Amino acid sequence: MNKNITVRYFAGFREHAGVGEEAVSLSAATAGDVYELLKHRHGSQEPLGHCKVAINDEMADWNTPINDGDTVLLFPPVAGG
Amino acid sequence: MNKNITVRYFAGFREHAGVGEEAVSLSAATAGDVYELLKHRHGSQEPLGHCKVAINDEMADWNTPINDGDTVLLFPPVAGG
Amino acid sequence: MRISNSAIEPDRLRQLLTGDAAGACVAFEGWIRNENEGQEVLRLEYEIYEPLAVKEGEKIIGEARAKYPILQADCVHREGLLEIGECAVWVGVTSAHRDEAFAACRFIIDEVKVRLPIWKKEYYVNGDSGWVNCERCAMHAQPERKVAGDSNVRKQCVVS
Amino acid sequence: MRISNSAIEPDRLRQLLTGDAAGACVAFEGWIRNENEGQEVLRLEYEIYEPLAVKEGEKIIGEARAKYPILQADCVHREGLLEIGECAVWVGVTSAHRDEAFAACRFIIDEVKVRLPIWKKEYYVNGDSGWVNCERCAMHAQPERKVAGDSNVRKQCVVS
Repeated sequence: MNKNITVRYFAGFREHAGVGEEAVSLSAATAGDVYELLKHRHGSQEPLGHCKVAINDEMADWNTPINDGDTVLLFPPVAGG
Repeated sequence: MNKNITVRYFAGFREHAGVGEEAVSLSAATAGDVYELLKHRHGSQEPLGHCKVAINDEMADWNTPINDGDTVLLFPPVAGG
Repeated sequence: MRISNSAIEPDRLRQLLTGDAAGACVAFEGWIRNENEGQEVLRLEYEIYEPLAVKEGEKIIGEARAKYPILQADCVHREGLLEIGECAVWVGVTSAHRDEAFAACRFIIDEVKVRLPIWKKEYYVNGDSGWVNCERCAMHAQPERKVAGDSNVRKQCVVS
Repeated sequence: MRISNSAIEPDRLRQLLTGDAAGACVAFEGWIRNENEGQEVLRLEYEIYEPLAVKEGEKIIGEARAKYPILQADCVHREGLLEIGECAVWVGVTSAHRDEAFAACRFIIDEVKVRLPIWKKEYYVNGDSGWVNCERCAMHAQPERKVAGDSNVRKQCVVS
């Protein structure tokens, strides 16, 4: 069953998607599924382990379950400092 | 044979001697001898290894030979910072 | 933890950490330098997701406090376009003795660099640009550059 | 390496280390704190033999440059009477990456504290005073205090 979620893209992901945020309907069980199913949007070949994810403004794991109405933030590899 | 040297005292040594500098005549072969022979002036019971010595404004070892006319600086244990 | 749109003022920030019990203060500053991995850098752009950067930064500072007996600690990170020589990040720590201040300052900057949702885009003298640390991010985004030798999508190391 | 009779200005000193190749700046400050080994400290007095302190300080900075690939390094130490909260010593190091700046800054302050001809006298709230690190220095200098329990001639550790 598809879930209606909001996805936010950052940095290179945002540049590739051409938008910072969009509403999508996906058959995703986990955050990792969202990343995989949206490869055509964020365009990244990075392994999951290089990237991070947050759900509803909380840092999450790639195997965190996704619920209808969630906002999923897809973070490319970070580089602070 | 005695050597005529100038001795300079610092910090606690100076406070004990009551002077920062004095001319002395000592039968001292090394800097260590100067320290030992002037115990009644600097008043210190510190082992030599805790203290430092300079001769004519160069850091020296306690076994550095003393020459007539040298200026010997006796340094109590240091505590910078 | 704070994200700043204007120049970081290390002197003012350090003064906020003072206290009569503090005997040591260690401060780290990350400055924009003119070179990375052999390419001349013109300027940098930091993109930050502020809500989580602040939350995660506070968490890191809390971890530092739990790990080391320090007195005060703070971190400020710049956002937006920065020129060579500008301060991108400041970390300051005070403690009674210097061991803890050095260790905690190092811990905070190390964690900030790998955990905060902050991305850095380098603009090079040769006209290229690229997101640091992002080897295969959005590989299809700029096909004309891929043809030109992938110079902007290679693995890049952190600036400082 | 410089000895200063007036307040150390970390902000001004740090600006002297800037350069386009610098990606990291680590600064250490030693502050006068209000307590040492359980005794309340009122103020401190630093006595310095400047000619050799400067010479030895320059040597330490040279050793740091030989040991670590750093860009700039400097150290300033205060002399005379200092109040709680004042900055007694400042060490600043810049380098391309942060590893070297942290390591060299730590190396310099560690060496400065044990090698420079600098002595520190603490003045306590209870009226006593004592030269730090000088357990048996001039033991006969203050016999009235020896009788009162040797509180001012015990082994003392370095402030920060």
